[in-house]
Amino acid sequence: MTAQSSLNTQTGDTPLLQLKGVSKSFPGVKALDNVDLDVNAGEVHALLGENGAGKSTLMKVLAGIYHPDEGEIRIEGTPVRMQKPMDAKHMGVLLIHQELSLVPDLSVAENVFLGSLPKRSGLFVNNRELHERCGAILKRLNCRFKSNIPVKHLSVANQQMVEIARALVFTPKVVIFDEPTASLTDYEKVVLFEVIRELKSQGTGIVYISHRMDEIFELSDRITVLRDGQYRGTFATRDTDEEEVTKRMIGRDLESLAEVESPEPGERIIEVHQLGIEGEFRDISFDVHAGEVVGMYGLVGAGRTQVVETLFGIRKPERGTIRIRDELVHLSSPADAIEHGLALVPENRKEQGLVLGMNCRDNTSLPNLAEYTRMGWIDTAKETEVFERYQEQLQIKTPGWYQATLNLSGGNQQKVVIGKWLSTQPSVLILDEPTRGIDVGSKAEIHQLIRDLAKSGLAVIVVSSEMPEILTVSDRILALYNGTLTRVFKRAEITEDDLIRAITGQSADAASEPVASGA
Amino acid sequence: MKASLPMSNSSTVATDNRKRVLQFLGKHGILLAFLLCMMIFSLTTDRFLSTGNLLTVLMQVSILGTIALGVTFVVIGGNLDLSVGSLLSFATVLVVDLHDKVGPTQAIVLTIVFTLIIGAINGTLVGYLKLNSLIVTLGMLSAIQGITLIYTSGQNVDIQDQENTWFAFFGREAIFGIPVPAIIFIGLAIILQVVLLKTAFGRKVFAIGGNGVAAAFSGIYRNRMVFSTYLLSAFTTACAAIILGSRVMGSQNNVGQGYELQVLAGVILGGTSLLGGSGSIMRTVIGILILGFIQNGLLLLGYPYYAQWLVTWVVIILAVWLDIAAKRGRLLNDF
Amino acid sequence: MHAFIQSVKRQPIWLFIIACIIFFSFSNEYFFAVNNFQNILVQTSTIGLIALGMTFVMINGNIDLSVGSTVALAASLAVGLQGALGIPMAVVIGLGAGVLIGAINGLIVWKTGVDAFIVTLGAMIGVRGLVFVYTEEQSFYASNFAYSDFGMSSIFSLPVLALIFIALTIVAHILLKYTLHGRNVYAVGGNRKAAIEAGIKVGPHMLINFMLIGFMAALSGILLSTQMGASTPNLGRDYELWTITAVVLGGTRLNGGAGTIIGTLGGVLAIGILRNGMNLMQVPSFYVLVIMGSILITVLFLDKRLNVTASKGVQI
Amino acid sequence: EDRLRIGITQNNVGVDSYQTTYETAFKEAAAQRDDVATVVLDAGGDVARQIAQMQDLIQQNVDAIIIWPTNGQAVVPVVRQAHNAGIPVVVTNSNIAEAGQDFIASFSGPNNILQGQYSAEMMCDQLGGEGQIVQITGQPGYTTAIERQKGFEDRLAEICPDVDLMESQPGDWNREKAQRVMEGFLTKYDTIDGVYSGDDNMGVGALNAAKAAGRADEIKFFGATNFAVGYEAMERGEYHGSVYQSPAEDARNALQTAIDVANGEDVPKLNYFDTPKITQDNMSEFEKPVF
Ligand SMILES: Nc1ncnc2c1ncn2[C@@H]1O[C@H](COP(=O)(O)OP(=O)(O)OP(=O)(O)O)[C@@H](O)[C@H]1O
Ligand SMILES: Nc1ncnc2c1ncn2[C@@H]1O[C@H](COP(=O)(O)OP(=O)(O)OP(=O)(O)O)[C@@H](O)[C@H]1O
Ligand SMILES: O[C@@H]1[C@@H](O)[C@H](O)OC[C@H]1O
Ligand SMILES: [Mg+2]
Ligand SMILES: [Mg+2]
Repeated sequence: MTAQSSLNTQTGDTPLLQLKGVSKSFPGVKALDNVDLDVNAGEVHALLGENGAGKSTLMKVLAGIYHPDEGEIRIEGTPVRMQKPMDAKHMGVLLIHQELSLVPDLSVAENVFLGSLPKRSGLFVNNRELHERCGAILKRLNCRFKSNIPVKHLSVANQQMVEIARALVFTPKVVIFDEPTASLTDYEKVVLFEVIRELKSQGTGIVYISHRMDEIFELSDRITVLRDGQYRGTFATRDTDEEEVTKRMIGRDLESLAEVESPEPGERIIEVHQLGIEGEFRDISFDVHAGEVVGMYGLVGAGRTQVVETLFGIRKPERGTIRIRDELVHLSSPADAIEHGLALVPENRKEQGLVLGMNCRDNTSLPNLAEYTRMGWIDTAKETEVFERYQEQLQIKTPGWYQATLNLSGGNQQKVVIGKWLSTQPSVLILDEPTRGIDVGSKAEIHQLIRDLAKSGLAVIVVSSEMPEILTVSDRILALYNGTLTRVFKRAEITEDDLIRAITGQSADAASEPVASGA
Repeated sequence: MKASLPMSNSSTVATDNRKRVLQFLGKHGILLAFLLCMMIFSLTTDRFLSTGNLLTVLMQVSILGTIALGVTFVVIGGNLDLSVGSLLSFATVLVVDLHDKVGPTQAIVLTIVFTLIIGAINGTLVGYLKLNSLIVTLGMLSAIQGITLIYTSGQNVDIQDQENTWFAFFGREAIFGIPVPAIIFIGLAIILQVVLLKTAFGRKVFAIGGNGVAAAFSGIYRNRMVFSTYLLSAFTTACAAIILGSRVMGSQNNVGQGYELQVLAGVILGGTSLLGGSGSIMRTVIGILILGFIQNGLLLLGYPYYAQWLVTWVVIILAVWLDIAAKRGRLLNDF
Repeated sequence: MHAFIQSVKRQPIWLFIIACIIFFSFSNEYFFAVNNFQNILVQTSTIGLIALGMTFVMINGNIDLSVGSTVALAASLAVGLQGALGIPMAVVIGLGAGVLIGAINGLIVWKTGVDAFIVTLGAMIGVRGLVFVYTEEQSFYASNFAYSDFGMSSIFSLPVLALIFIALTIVAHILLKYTLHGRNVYAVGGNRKAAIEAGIKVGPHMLINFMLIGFMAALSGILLSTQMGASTPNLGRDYELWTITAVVLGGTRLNGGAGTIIGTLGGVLAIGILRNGMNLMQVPSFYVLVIMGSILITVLFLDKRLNVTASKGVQI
Repeated sequence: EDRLRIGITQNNVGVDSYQTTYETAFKEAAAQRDDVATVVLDAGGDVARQIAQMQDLIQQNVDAIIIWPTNGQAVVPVVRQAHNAGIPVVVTNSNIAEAGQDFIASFSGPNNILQGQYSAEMMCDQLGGEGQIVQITGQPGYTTAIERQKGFEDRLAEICPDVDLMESQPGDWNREKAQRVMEGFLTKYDTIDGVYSGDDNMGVGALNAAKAAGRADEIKFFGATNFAVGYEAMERGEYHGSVYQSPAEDARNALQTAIDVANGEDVPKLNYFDTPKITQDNMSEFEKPVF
């Protein structure tokens, strides 16, 4: 590999990497339709497209995980055929996954050097060299954890950094980042960008996939847009703007969110008083009224998920009370919570949101099967009808209700989860990171949807790590830091500075690495 | 590194056809295997296709098959039940022993109750305490065998007056020429297939097996569901025991030894995934029938009884392989 | 102290062993004796050797149910062929057969993608059939007592079988803990997809582990046959169950990715000591079955309690 | 104290009533003797476990060991080991292989070869010298099963060359298994005149199958080790011959032999106890078996 990479000082006219006319179909879906892409040495090439546009598929073709049905891949002008992931690696193409692909029980160093551990006398692992080299890489990435701890003890953000560290083990010709920042905090994002710029300066070609426009415009040299699996053009970043690429991407102008009106404070639906679980969070008190959106903002690890999971009966509170419509409730299970009109769109759609092997329709009816049951039998016609209603409302892209959710793109999966919970007709809707990994178009739709739902009388709680999102949708914002509620903002009184201070424990520089919670 | 050209259209078509063939085989392979198996045997031995023989086989597999129905639910729910063999011994000994002590009706009721209690222990350990089902039911396999032996102090049990008990109905009689065991087996199969496909209970079993966490987040009581699947497998095992007890009119303490693996073999053959979340009663029935016919056919052909083991080996792997290959769209893995 | 607590938490089996030793020592005069401990070692060596291989296979995220049948196959070949081919050649063929069965299992798992549980369940049934075909249901015995003398012999007053078991335990420990192959055992078991994408040759890697356990099962069968000077077609029934039990008691995760040889040693010793102690105390065999079953479940339960991984308060 | 300590490792208690009754009788007999203490173990049918139990008994240095072999060949070395450790070994119920005979003090039990021969004689007799028969054998690899089969087949060929043994399949000492095997035979063969089963437990299974097929009347059933169910079937005229073998006698015989051996007395190498033929004609001379 290293021998090959010395060749990469070819002339600028042959792109480092070239895809021509690549197509790839899955049963019922043409994920890629005659797509072109080229990446030059020393360039950051951004790939943009809605959920399900085919970005990940394209990258998987490039990394040898999928075989294209048609089309050609050239590396430095030579056509190549990638049979398996290793071939791609040998040819200098490295994919940093959208989904983490780490071995939880192995150490950081072992994960970074997975598949290429340094050897001693042919048979043994050279631990010393392993940790020395890994330590150096971690230092370059400004990571503060040690190389010998199991990755399962790291926060998700740090796990993402481990994934990224792999890019620095070799000097690959092309590195593909598939939504690397989805679970990074701002701090790590800055470090990541430095690394990308460094790779770039060494002549590495970078493919960068993200739904965050600001990042794309900050980082990239060129932008290629995909839409419904089709190539929609490549633009020099400095010659275009957000509006234009968005239009290319979603085929229309993005409507800006209707101005949020201050809500008529409706009935108080849910009231939480001094809620706490030792070691997780404490003294959480707030309420949500009908017609209101309450945002919960904080750094990853602040404990927001734990709070909403407690509201939903998943965790048992040790202290404090929950009242729904002024009635004291003890929620001992999600079923209880559903009974009381709550709904939770969970943080992790694949693990908590969907039975991936099940089709869209059956997933949708899961939380209130009783509704569809007549004398013990499930009324499938009604199920289909309900799913199709939400498919229409949420614009879920799928060939039909019978499609296994496994085969949907991340964004569409998320929509199925939202539809599933809306179908229970809740009075309190909780959404934990509702737009993680969702394209700008859909994101705007979801924001609009949240506002509309509130307007129609729902009490909505939104957990998010993205400030623009929280600012867009919330009427009030709860700032959490380290398991405590530090401040409650009314929409009118928010300033970004105050918000940041509140979520970092008063001072912005205290944004320290949250301590590992797992195991 | 091989340089390559864009794939030509014809090769794409070929791949497509191969995929379609594979998918067809994956979907209907088990039925084809079944028919093939029937064909081979009926061509090679003239006895095979006689009504008498077919009914005999149906009766012989009914015990194994009835257990397999319940176990299919357990497996779709994402767990295993290796204790059914011991449980079959337990229940058979119990029903036979109680028959003479308290009369057939009471014996049947008590047997079902006690068997369900053991099923409830399995269900509690796996469902509520969330212990690994393989190990739990392995431990239970041993413990139940011990309990059975303690109960009988190791003696065989027999029904004294075999000629004049209506208990003979379950294992020895026939309705319109069809043996009652077969009727029980097929009847239960139909009911349970409907339960699995058409009711909320069945849907929830698929959900907990497919993704237990997501099911729980959707308000399904995962613990309770797992618990119920073990109750169900205990129930079908009790039914099998009643057939067995009636058929033999007696029981040894180890009658059920080894049944757990044959049951599992049948369930797997039917294409139920051991990972949970998919499977079907209908296919389990076919899986069990294939096992029964292999055994019967080879015996008729005069092969030693252990020849069926070799055939079973090949058949299980081929069946599951086809199933997977169809989903993958390719015969072989490539890592 | 903290480290101690941590290691107890990770392997509660050693606490259990200590408790058993104390209990049996006080309740039976024959238990606490050098001779008896040697017996225990010899007795556990059979399951123990297979368990060493099983540890690799299970950390690897697979399982092997066919080991019991392999035990019988290797023993039958080694004893049955020695009249015609001589002891060394017969033993080599026995071991070779074990490796071959392992290779077949491994290849099928690798190439077809069928789950190891199913592949080896099939092999468990099929290889037993093979044994019956080969032996025609007969037991074989070694006419040459030299063969069984080996199984009963001692070096430096330590039984040879115990020594072989200890030596191989050490080798397995080093192999798993310090070598590249060992590290990849964890990687493949912890996240197979990640391992594939990192370029680890997962298929061949798993194949090697299946061959390893095939070898260990065959070796175990052959050593058992040297103890008996004979082989029987039913040899090794249920061994897969007790081996898996031992490995799991030793803290190896059933889904793969975690486990140690030291833990496995603890697991097999625990079972061996229990059986031996109950023999000495003459616990009636019916009760032994109940006790073994209950202990298995209890240890699993304790292990779960000690190593709570779920976060606090989760009640679903 | 100076009580004799005698250890026993049994084959598989609980697998059928014979073995269970044996154990009970053994314990009872031992309890009546205040000069002996016993260590009673059971191998659960597993050779390896039996070897371990032998080793544990040797370790406890008992005065004599009784072994009910799980397998006649595989226990020879460990018997030798006991012998070399100076502990006399008595084999009970089912003998061990030729190679081990030098290391045992005595075999106490039935003569299983002879039993097989008896059954062949009864079969030959009642079929009138010709017919087509099938055989259901005991657990494969188990000496009793092998010996009975051998005794039966050899003797049958000798005295009844016109009786055709069409097929043998094992029934594993298990009634349900035997019933299934018989169902297969019944489908396969239009004419079956006789069935020989390795014991009555299996024999009754065969009878069940024949009755269900409505063919019991044309078939003669022979077994060995007369179980209570076999005795009853014989009373009803459905079962035709067996070998009377008392587990209690088996157990007492073994214990007495072991005590004698431990006391240094001379005992015959083959200490058979009597196992007479039992048929419908002479059954009144026998008490109904308790197991
Ligand atoms: N294995 C598969 N089987 C069937 N369809 C698939 C499969 N993988 C992807 N698809 C479909 O292919 C299309 C492209 O999916 P892909 O994951 O490439 O989208 P994406 O652009 O990465 O979206 P996102 O931004 O949500 O990650 C989607 O319609 C998806 O449903
Ligand atoms: N490294 C990790 N590995 C596995 N699970 C983790 C890890 N870190 C956190 N979790 C779990 O993920 C969930 C979310 O925890 P997180 O640390 O993200 O806190 P949070 O404040 O709820 O998150 P967010 O701010 O993203 O909503 C919790 O259930 C937590 O136990
Ligand atoms: O029934 C069998 C009996 O005949 C034999 O003598 O001992 C073993 C028993 O299982
Ligand atoms: Mg994607
Ligand atoms: Mg969270």
